[in-house]
Amino acid sequence: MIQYLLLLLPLISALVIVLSSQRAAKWIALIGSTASLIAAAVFAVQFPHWTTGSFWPDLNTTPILGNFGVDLKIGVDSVSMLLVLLTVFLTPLAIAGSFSAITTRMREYYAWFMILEASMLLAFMSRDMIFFYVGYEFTLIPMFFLISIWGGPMRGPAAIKFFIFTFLGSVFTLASVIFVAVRHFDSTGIWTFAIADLVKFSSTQLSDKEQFWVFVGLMSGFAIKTPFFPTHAWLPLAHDQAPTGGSVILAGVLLKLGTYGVFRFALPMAPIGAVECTTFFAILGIIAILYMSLVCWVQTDIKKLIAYSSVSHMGFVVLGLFALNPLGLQGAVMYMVNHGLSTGALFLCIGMMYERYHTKDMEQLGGLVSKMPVWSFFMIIFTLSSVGLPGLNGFVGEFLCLMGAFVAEHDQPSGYPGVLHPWYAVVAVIGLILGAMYLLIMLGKIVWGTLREPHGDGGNGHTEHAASELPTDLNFREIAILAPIALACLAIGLYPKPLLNAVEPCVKEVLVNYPAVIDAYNAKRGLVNPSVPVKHAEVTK
Amino acid sequence: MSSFLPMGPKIAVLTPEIIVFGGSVLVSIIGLSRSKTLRKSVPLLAACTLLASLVALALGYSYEAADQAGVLMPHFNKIIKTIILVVGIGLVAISVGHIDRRMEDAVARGATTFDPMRVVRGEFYAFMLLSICGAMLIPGSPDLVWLFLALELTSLPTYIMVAMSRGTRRAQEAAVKYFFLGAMSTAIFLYGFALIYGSTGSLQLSTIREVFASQSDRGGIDTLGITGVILCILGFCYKLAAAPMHFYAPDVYEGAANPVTGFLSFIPKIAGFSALAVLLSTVGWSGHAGFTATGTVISGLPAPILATLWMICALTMTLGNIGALLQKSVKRMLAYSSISHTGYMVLAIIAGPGLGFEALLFYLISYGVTNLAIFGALSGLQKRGEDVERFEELSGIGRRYPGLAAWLAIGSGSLMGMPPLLGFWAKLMLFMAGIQAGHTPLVIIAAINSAVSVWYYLRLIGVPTLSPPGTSSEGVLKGPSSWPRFASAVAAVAVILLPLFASRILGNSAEFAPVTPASNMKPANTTTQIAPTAVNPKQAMHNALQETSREENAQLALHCSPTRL
Amino acid sequence: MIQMLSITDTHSDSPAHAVVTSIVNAIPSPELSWTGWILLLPAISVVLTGLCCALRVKSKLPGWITVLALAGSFALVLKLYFLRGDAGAPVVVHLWDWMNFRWGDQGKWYTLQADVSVYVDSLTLFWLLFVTGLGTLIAIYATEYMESDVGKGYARFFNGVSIFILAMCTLVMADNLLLLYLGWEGVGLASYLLIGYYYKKPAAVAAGKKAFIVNRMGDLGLAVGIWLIWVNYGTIEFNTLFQVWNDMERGVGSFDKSLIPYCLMLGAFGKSAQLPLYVWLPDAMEGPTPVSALIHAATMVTAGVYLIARTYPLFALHPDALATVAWVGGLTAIFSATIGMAQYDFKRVFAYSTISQLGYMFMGLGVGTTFGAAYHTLTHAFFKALLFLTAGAIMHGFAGQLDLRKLSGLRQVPGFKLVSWTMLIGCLWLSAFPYSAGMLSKDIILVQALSGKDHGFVWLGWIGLITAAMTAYYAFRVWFRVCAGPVFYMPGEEAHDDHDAHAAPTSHASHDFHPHAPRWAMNGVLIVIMLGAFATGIPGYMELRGESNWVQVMMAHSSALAGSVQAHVTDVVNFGMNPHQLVELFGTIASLGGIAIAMYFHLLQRKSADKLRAWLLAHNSIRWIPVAMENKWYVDEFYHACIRGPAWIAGHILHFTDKHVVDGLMVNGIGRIPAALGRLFQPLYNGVLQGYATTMAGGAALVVAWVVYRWLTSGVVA
Amino acid sequence: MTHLLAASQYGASHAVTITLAMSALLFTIGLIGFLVRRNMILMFLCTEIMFQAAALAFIAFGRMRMDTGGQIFVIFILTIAAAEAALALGLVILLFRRKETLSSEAWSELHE
Repeated sequence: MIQYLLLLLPLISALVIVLSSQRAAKWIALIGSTASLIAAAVFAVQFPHWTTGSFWPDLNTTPILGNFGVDLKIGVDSVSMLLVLLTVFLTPLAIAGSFSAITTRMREYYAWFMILEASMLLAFMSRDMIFFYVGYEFTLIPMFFLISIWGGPMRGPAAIKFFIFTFLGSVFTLASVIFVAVRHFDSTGIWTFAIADLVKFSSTQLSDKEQFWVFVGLMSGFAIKTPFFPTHAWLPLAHDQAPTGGSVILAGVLLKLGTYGVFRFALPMAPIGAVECTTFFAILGIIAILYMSLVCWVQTDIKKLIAYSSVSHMGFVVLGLFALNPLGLQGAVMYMVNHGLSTGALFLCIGMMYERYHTKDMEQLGGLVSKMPVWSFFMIIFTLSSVGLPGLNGFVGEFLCLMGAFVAEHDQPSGYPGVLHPWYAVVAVIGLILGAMYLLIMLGKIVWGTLREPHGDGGNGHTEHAASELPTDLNFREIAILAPIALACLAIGLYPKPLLNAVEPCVKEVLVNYPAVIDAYNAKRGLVNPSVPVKHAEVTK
Repeated sequence: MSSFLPMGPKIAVLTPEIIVFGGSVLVSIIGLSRSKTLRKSVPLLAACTLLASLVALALGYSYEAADQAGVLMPHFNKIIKTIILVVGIGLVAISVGHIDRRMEDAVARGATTFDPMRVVRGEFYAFMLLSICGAMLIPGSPDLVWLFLALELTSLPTYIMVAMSRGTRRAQEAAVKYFFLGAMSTAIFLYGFALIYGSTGSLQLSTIREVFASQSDRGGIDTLGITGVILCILGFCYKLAAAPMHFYAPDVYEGAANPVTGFLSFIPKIAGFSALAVLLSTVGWSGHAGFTATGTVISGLPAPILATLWMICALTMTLGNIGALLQKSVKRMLAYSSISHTGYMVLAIIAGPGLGFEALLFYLISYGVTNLAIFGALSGLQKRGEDVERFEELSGIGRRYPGLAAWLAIGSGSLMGMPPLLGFWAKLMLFMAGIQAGHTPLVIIAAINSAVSVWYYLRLIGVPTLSPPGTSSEGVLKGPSSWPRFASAVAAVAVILLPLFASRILGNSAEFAPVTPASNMKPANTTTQIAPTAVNPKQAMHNALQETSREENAQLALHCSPTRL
Repeated sequence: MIQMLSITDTHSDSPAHAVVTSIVNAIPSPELSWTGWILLLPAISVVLTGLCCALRVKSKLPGWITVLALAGSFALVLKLYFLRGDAGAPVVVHLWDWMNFRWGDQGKWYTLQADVSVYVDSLTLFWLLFVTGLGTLIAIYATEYMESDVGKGYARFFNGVSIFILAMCTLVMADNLLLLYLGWEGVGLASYLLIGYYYKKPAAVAAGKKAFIVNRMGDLGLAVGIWLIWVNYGTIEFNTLFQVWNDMERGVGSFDKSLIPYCLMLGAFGKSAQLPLYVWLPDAMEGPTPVSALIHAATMVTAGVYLIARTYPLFALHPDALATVAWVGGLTAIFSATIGMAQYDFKRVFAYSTISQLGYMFMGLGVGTTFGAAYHTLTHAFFKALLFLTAGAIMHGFAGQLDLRKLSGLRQVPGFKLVSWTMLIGCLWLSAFPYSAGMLSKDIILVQALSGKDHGFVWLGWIGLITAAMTAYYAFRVWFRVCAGPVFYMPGEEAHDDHDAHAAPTSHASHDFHPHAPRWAMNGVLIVIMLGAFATGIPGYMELRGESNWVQVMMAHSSALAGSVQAHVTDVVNFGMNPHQLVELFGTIASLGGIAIAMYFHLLQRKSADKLRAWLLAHNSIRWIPVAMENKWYVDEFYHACIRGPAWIAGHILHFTDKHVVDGLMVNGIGRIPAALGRLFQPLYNGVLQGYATTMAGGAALVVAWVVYRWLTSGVVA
Repeated sequence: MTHLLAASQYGASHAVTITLAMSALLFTIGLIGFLVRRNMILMFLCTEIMFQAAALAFIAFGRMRMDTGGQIFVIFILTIAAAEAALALGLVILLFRRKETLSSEAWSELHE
């Protein structure tokens, strides 16, 4: 029952917030989200399948469109569990990070935040495609309001672009899911939207062409959500304009919905389609890494810089996913979690800075370490994590993603052939330099150097206002927000083993059809895997 | 073949309509009363009439009687009537206080004195009930005459309602356009009826179907019949507000008062869809050269009709959506949105009985309820006794009336298909039906369209809640009656909660297949009652299809599929 | 003569196979798990100094915490050394699992095994000894050096030092390449933080950034190398790697396995500041001087040498790769020596000398004497640390003055006698003064080079000898200028007192300026290191006398041995002499000659140096030489123009593209299509009844026409 | 005129064919009249013509099929036409009162 409790707690808190007073709202939200965190922790402790890749619990269903197999099935495997934990971990922190930033319409803000949490949890915990979609899609609504009520000066266009863009992609995802379900019904006579059934059916029964289009359809939603290279246009604007809490959740969790979708649906459902598109998407990933790094370089707005860097980092995830081997996929999942932590934390840091100076312009700000050493400390830690410094969490995912891509060749003796070429990784690895470049330049401008602050009376009197409310350096609440993330970063960086072990069986599950499919595909291209007898390749073709 | 259907079952089947008709007479008489209390009770009476009719329908509707009365699709018939009645109650509720609002406002300003004889409440509700009665009659029509009369009964009162809904020139202009173009469309489908009659030699729909079936056996329905059906479809498009007959809709919806617009965007539409379903059930969705998608034979409508509907579907969705993008008037925007939703529903019609009809009904429920939420909220507002129409008049009203803004937002969310609201499930089923029928391209067009529609629905969400209050929204106040707002709230809650009961609303999809009246097929006493069974009938049908060979399959489709399985 | 366990030369058929047998399998030794404390102590120090930082401790506590921790580590290293001796078998101590997972049951290739485990063999121990030892000494030195920052950056400084020692120990103790990579980037981080210690100086911030980024470029090579190794050998653990490294029956992947050493050497060149990635090291002198001594002279920059020594078996398979290493080393040596001769900032002179000396080490590795390279690393560590520490003492005393033209005759300034004389020792060692440790270690390399037969190694030997002369010149240019001659000094800008930067700028006139003489901690450390520098000569003498020495033995019992070639020192090379004689003669000439020239120009006739410069500048045909040398051959500018510039421009172009093409044209453009279509149809809704009727009828007609068309073309009759 | 050809397939007499042609002609006249006339009364009469064209077709087909259904339908058509006429005249009078014109073009306030 704990899983339902986990879903209901945020909703209940949202309801309580709506009925409560403006002043109590934030505390209720904090309590509610902390309660979710505790519930999730209990859930995680109870969860028996950390190393087996199975789903749990398996039995509870609440039919909604029973005739059509749409059931509210809640269950997690270890990857979902990790993302659930990421969500419940970041939400209270994002809420606490909004305490001083949000001063208007507080009830609405925190109510939407809790609804957002519930929606994300539903997406991660649902074992039914339609309910995944419900959660996946509904996140738009709270986020729309978060951006368009509490966002920056361009909030309106930002929110609308974010909404329409993501909506446009996901209708195709939905259409693909329905297509698979319909085909499942046609051939078995049973309506179901259960992920496991559809994945099994789709990966084995659909024709090559159908798989291709199913894959394209699924990816069109996930690619926009992630976002992949040419479909990222909504992201810088949305991140930039969103309030701090919104940015944190947007970067920390919502982007992962896209990659989670690829991992959980697109790859397992349509292996043949995926293999056909692998090169394309891997190139997109590489372009994202390099292109966005260069774009980051010339940003002057620090929040935009981090936003663009998200796209660049998601490029690594994409590359890892399309390496189609355990290394890459492990890396991708690790990267999802780690990017959520480090980028979320960076947005929190920037928010704290913004509350003090009311600018995000790196030309106006600089040398903050002399005024805010604690803040700078956290900023440096999270930046280094983003840079991918070994020993911090970012490295684990990044290295594995790239390594996965490097070893994704047709003749690998690892049992998992790929369709890429080492050059992909070698080109992408330049992203490590560029990443270090723009992030360190950012640090050099904003943290190090001589102190530069915006001119005292910046017109709107915000500065004095802020000065009276907030101390120069971080206060206890803010440290308490950032410290857990920093600890998590360090812990994952130094001891990623449990996470790797937990992800590994799921990765194998996702890849179960791939070696044969890839061998067949490569054989078609004239590349034979020496570890597989030729016969095998022919049979699978 | 001449068939004299027994009157008994017919009347039994028609009890709900008779109640509504009686109610309309009663309402029009009471509306003339000099007693203010009695006059004020007219909407309540109208609602009670509809409620009584609903009770009669729920308790008294028997599939057996419907069969004997020549109803082609008894289950479909029942559900359509239920939807009409339930939404009808809501439509009555949102129009409470609206018709006389102008005068009351004038009285309050001291511009005039109250004159009971100028009150139009009675007729208005009588017309409303009449139109509802007409719409209820359509899905059960056994023959073309009935269909024609029922369609006219649905339309004629609406022309008057538009004209009397507001005292403005715009309303009268709307009425004129609506009426004249309506007359033209009536002529078109009437001519279509004539051609069908010419092709089949019968007005009985069941006979027509048999003749068409035997024509198909001989190589195809003849040109006369096909042309007739296409003309009918085009004529019905007017009722649906489907392209290319949708041009009147924005003007008429804009000209009519808010509750009437709500009425217009639902009752004629459901009437049109019922008529279309009834008409198309004569040509049938099975046994024609259909689509072969992925190796499975999926039969569909005859190719020309399919082509017509395909075009109508694609055009309607697209024209509706792109039109709505540019609007400054909420009502005009909703008119275009209503057009685009028609397009989606045509997709369900194309998909045919079974899943398609289930999707159609679900969509109609969803659309009706959502419409109530939106038009209820709009009707609950006024600006100096006038309707609230433009977006800027709504801007920032969420600060003052958070409830109304919320109902509007929920309604918009449902219309755009945002999960987990009702509209999403409707669209989900629609897409399922479309894909299952092999119309993936149409589904993709629909998907793109629903993404495009987000833009203008977001405005309806955003303007009341996010925009700052402007000068135009200053004078916007709550309307005199709280019933529209109450109806809107109930509808909005239903939009959220109905999905939880979705599987219980519709029953089994297989029941939507058109039924050949028992009197024609077999002795009445052997007709079995449809009852929900443990086994999924769809699955049973599927299994049956799997086991039979291709030829048997075709035969089965020809002769058996119209019957219930 | 030299005792090697397995002596092979490059002519034998498969040197690799012959050598592989000599690398003893490491034994898992859980009983040695206390070696983990070598890592743990600096880690504790990191945490404690971090806490001091957070609590704003206003005493020297963090300094002493660090010293204690490092001394503890050093003690443990010594214990380990005495426990296993010079020639003990390698051991592996597993500490905890790190990036470690498997997806199949077949072992290699089906796992990625990268644990936090310690691989201890002689090579590791060798490095550990001087890393922790010098680390401790320099930390003691720094407790005094940094005292003006107590309560401000003091804790931060020692935090950085602790991070560095932790990372460096991780690097040399790693049992797999990935952990090595962790240490590798960790020392880069420490370097970044410490170079940027004076964060208010833009130059320091920029230098830190540059160091990190240029190192990253090298790291890419290391990363790709790791992947290639995994692809080809299925493992990245040294122990298993050494067992399978001769598994040559299949090459996997598109990239040839011969690329492995090139990738690794790229990493090494980055970290050890070799061509073309040396540019960060001179700038790194912006950091506090103890940092320069510890990180940028003695230890971190030798990580590249360590990496190649550690993966020497892989290099030994590819003689061309080794030759590349040798040539890059030799060219770097002479190239940076030319720059070093023309710098006025004596810390930078030492920086270029570091690059140059590192070049010798790589030359040693390349020509096949890992012993020579390792031994030179050791001697260099001491004498260069000594030089930097004396430079630091001078900076400390003269408010950050570094310009050798503004200091003179310090050996007569009270309190700076010891500094001057220890600096002299350092300079002598650096100049390879006959029979100094510096000469002994350098000669081993040069002898090996001169006796080489392939790849033009003989030329390399001559380049080394020329470089030695230049080295002697610039080393003594500094000493004669700064320590000898008449007493004269001008204070600097007080570089490390940055926290009062916005107080009145310190413009001490020279007359009221009182040099700040080093006290016991600094002097004591200088003496100890000087003694150490003397002691590092011992193995060299033993070598000279043909005895087995401990450096030699330690190298021989580690991976660095593999493929290492024995010099045929008796062959006649040039001038009828064998390499030994050649090096002895010309090395002595070079060293003494260099010193003599320096003495002439910078002690006896200081004006003539300026005259010479003026003369050179006056002639257009040759003026480019001093200009280019003083401007470091414009390499930074070249990189700026050819790499950073284009990338920066590309960034702007792409940003523009992103804003206006991807977002503006594609996304917004597509977004405008529906509305534009809507506008297209708008005239149809003109509000006129007839218009609507016509459109409807026409539309109906069109639909019917389309149906008829479909009907006719499809051939399907209903 | 495909339906005329179709009708001849059923062996319809010349009289029926001519009636059908008449009906089609009437419908076309009605439609064209509806589209080109601006006077609302005339426009309404044109719709009546279209209705009657349909009625004529019903009668012709009834004759062809020897079925009385067509004639029955015509009665209903006439009834509905009468009802529509009542409605139309009411509306037209309403509008005329407002603007003193019968032109449909006077009523184009509602448009995009």
